[in-house]
Amino acid sequence: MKVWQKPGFWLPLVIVLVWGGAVLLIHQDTMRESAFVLLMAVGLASSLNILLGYTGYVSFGHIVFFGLGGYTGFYLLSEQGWPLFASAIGGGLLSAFIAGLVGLAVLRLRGAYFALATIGINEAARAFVSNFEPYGGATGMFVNFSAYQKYGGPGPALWTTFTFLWITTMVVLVASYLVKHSRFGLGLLAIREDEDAAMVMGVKAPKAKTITYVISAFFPGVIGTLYFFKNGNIEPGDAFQLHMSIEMLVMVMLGGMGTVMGPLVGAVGYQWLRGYLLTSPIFKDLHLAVAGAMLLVIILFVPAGLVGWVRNHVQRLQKVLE
Amino acid sequence: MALLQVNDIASGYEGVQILWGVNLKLEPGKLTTLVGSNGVGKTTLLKTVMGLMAPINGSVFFQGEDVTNLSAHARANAGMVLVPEGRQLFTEMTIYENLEMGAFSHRARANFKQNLDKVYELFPRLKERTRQKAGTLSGGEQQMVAVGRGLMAEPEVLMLDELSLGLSPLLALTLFEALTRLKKTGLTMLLVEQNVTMALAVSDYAYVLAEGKVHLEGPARELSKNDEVRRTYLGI
Amino acid sequence: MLDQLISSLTDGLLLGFVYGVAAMGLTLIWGVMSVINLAHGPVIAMGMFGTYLLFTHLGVNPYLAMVPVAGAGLIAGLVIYVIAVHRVINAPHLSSLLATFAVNMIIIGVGTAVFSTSPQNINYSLGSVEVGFLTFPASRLVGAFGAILVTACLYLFLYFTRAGKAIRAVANNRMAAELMGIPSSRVLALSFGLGTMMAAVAGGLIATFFPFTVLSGGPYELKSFVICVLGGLGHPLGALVGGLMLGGLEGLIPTFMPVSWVPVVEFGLFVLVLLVRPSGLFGAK
Amino acid sequence: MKRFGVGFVFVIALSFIVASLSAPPGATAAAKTVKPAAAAAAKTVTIGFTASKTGKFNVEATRQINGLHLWMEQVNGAGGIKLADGTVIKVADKFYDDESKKERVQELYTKLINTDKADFLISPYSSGLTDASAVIAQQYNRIMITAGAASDSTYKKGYTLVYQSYTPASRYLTGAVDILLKLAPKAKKIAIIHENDKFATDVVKALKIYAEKKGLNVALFEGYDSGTADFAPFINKIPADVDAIMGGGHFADTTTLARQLYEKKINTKMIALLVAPPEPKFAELGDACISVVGSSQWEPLAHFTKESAAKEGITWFGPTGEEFINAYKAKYKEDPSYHSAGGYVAGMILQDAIMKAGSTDTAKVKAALDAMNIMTFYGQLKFATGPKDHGLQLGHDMVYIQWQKDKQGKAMKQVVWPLAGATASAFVCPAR
Repeated sequence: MKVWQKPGFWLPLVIVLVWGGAVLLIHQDTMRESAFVLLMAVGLASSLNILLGYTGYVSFGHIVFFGLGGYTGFYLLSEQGWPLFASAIGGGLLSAFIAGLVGLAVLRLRGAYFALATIGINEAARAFVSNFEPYGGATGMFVNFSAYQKYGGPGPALWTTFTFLWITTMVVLVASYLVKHSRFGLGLLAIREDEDAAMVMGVKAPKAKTITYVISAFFPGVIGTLYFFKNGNIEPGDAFQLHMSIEMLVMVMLGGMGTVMGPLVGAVGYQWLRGYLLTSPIFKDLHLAVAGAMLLVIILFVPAGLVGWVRNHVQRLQKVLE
Repeated sequence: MALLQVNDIASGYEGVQILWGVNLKLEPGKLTTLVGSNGVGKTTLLKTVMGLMAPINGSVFFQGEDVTNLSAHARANAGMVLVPEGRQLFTEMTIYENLEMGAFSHRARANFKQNLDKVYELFPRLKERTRQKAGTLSGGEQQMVAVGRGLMAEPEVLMLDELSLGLSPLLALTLFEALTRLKKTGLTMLLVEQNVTMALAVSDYAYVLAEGKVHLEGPARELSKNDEVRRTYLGI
Repeated sequence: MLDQLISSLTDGLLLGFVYGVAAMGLTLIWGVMSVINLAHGPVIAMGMFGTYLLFTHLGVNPYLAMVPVAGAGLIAGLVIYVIAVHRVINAPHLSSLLATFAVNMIIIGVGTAVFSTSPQNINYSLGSVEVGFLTFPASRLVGAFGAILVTACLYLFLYFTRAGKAIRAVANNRMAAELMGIPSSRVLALSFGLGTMMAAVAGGLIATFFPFTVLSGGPYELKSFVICVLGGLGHPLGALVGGLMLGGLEGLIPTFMPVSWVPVVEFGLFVLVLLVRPSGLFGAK
Repeated sequence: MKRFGVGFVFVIALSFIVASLSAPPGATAAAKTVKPAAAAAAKTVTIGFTASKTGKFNVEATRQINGLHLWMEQVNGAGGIKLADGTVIKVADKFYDDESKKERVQELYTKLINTDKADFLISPYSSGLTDASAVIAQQYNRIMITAGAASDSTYKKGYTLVYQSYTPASRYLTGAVDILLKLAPKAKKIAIIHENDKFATDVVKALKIYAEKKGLNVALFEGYDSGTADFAPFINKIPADVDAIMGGGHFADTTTLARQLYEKKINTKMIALLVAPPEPKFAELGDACISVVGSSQWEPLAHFTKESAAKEGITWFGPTGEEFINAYKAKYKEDPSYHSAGGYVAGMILQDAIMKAGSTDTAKVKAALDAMNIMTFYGQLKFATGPKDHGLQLGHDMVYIQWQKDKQGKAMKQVVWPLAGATASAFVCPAR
């Protein structure tokens, strides 16, 4: 069967296609804003999953690529006057480049040591950017409002950004599926199960891990540029939030790591829950605590995540949910 | 009545069953040997008996009581003591502290002083270096600490997994001598050994494990004359 | 220049002792059960608020308040272990990391609901100490002494009590400990409790000289990571040394470059040490 | 199989669409203000904003909201704003807690505009949060009056609908240099320690230029992160013979800085800090607050009267200073600070513009704001209208206070600059 004939391939894709298309058709600002937040979460969680789910390496500071890419894209856009599309790709490429540089070194570390190193990299990057004058130092950068005129005023500019994000998210999902179902992906799974054994069997682990790291770093860079363009400004504190990084992990876990569908379900589920708790009169003050309790229950009792659980329990859906 | 009785134990790791119904009895005061080729499940059996692994099926009775559902440390407190394969010392702690940890259970603590003297008498070399870190000792000394630590627990039954593995013949001999001295004190022991000749020489009774089951059993002297055993394990 | 260097270094080192205590809790837990406790920061904040509440509402001297705060920290640790950690103790690292992070969210969430995220302050001054050209608040000196005291107590406990030795035995070889009749689960719970107790005490000490919010534990948690790696993960005394190193760096760096470069150097060094010597600068195993 | 799959997709996609409809901004929970038909004689306009009910801006933001609420109460109590065509406008508000964090501000303002149908916006407290919200206001074509947002940079981004009620940051501490030179004409060296955020950075950049122009040497110029609790590394870098220490940021961090300067027994002729000193709560520092100078947007003791307005030929609008203070004290049982006045004035600006425009239409109100030049108890209000700095406050000026001891030895603040409005003369920092 060709790739596009497999339900596991097109299911997540069509969902996002229909969803984003509907938002574009209905053309309503509030809905776009919410969909933007959700799609961004899906894109970030899915790109993290490419590393976490397929190689088992826990990157706690993955948000560093969102921050560095976002900063670079924003710089190209606001200081160098590049168009949005090119800036976003530029941001993504920088993230990928950095990942390639640090990847070879950092990916030698296993388990918790790797997790700690990624936290360190994120904090170091944040502190560095705060001191980096071309990127505006501690107070960051902004786009002059007139920049939106290029895209037909602020309204259309926001819609353009949304459309771009929508497409990016679909590309992430395709990449996620292709990595998982290639020979390359098989090697990654072997690394996840037992890295030493995989090396013995001939998997070139350092190279494979680094390539995966590069792929999973590219998309956050693109998404970062789009997000900060929408926001109109960028500051170190917003770009390198460790908390957001961990939220990405939670989304992947919630949906089921190592699946294509999992991060999609997890990201939407988590954001929806967070939104619900934030606005619910009962849980408003306790939203963080309630979310934490739910996360704990998932970790302790459903470690495979929602999609993983369904896959394990409903035979018929195994082919559909990848 | 047997001191330790293993009934129909089936056990294994995730997805791989190794033991398929093993029966075993240890008579009080006797030294019993378990013989079998590599990977047949000797260590798995000891781990299951000690409660480090949960059996798929079967039960373990100690002093007439069912201990199948007790944790390993509870079995140790009851007097079942295993000197594990690879010694498993507390490498960051001194020899003295290792022995002290051996006497962690309540019943062992009462006779700490006497037992310590006994161990030092059995292995005088340990007494000379009580403050040395266990991780810095030679292999033979480490094995002495391991056996000594097991004795500090005041065992009712002492199980020894691969006592002589990796030791020089001379050191192995020293340890086997220690075993015969312990046997004289009336201690019940279960020995798992790859040096079958030596093991059968000191044992009262022996079991041969093959394909996850007890293949042969009998008094050690008889088994050492058995043709199959001689061919397979004694290399004669 | 020299005056500045010395006074800056003094401040940094005094603070380093307290950093060390915070990191010691983290490193103890890691050493015994290979779990990185991401609820460490919120527990530090709980220590701050515990001291604050006892001082502000009951008028307890903040240093005396540390005794009940330590007790509460121990109990909190036991509870966290039993509920969140025990089930994932043998699972892959991701599970224990996320489980403790879930606890982090719960504590921060409840803390925010109760205290809001507004800054608080313990209004208790011991005045300033002047030695030659050096001037520093007395509370920092007391904090450093407190830190040394806590470290000494931990060492006496680990090396001279039965329970302490059991902790070291479990940390060293959990299976062997179990075989010797040591109830390893209970020892793990106790270690976790001690680790959070150290965090709570560190929080209490910090609260006597800095203002704080519910979220204030976060930076100290990050610093604790750095310290643990400098001193060698799993070595409590290494944590104190690492703490002093970090404090010293924080005193040293500003003498030569803008203060805002401190975190760049700190975390850069952290990643570098992880890569070159994951066992820590002094973690000669 | 295939058909089943197709249905499955649509069910899931549909549920996501529903999710994006109801997610983060939970539309269902929001109270809606229904706009009555245009022809009605009475109309309610909704003023939307976020408030830092928690977090580090809690102290300042609470005062600001108190001021705004007092204004609303007075307007509605007086029967609303009466327009020329007879329409009566009542004001209602809708606000959320932004937790002093920028990440939520944009989401909440989008929600205020689209879901809660806010007609006009007031900024959150602080330049950082305002900067984030201003983009949204401009993107959705809403007028925003900023309060507690002094940073100049916000008004240099090409916005046309954002109006500043505070004196811009660039004029915040320049007066302190004048005070210093008056107190100690031989002063040579100053040290600047500031929060690394938009507002404080804008303040100290202008301060540095001004100080150097006046012949002073800026011996130390360092920024600290917003959450900083330990200022020792900065204080240790202050040269021993410095004549003045200036800077700070917002209330929480600046208060800590002042305390640690005292604990470290730093000797200097003058300490001038941002935001915190004018707050009455600053007195809780005890001895550490004595002699600290602060710049204030407004002080109860400062006088702007109808007479002074007439003298300068500017129209007077709103209550007198006394009326405001009394009303505020009666409602909140505390003295108003300049943050309170700022919140109140933001409302007044909107009120005056709506009255002059005779409408609530965005374009008409904008025109009225562009043309505004009034005098109030808070001082003069006039906005820049050029393309480079539209909305920047031009009319208003700072006053400077210093904490001094009264006869009973109690700490109290006195206006010390400008000299014309001074209630006491400034003194040099005593030796510590």
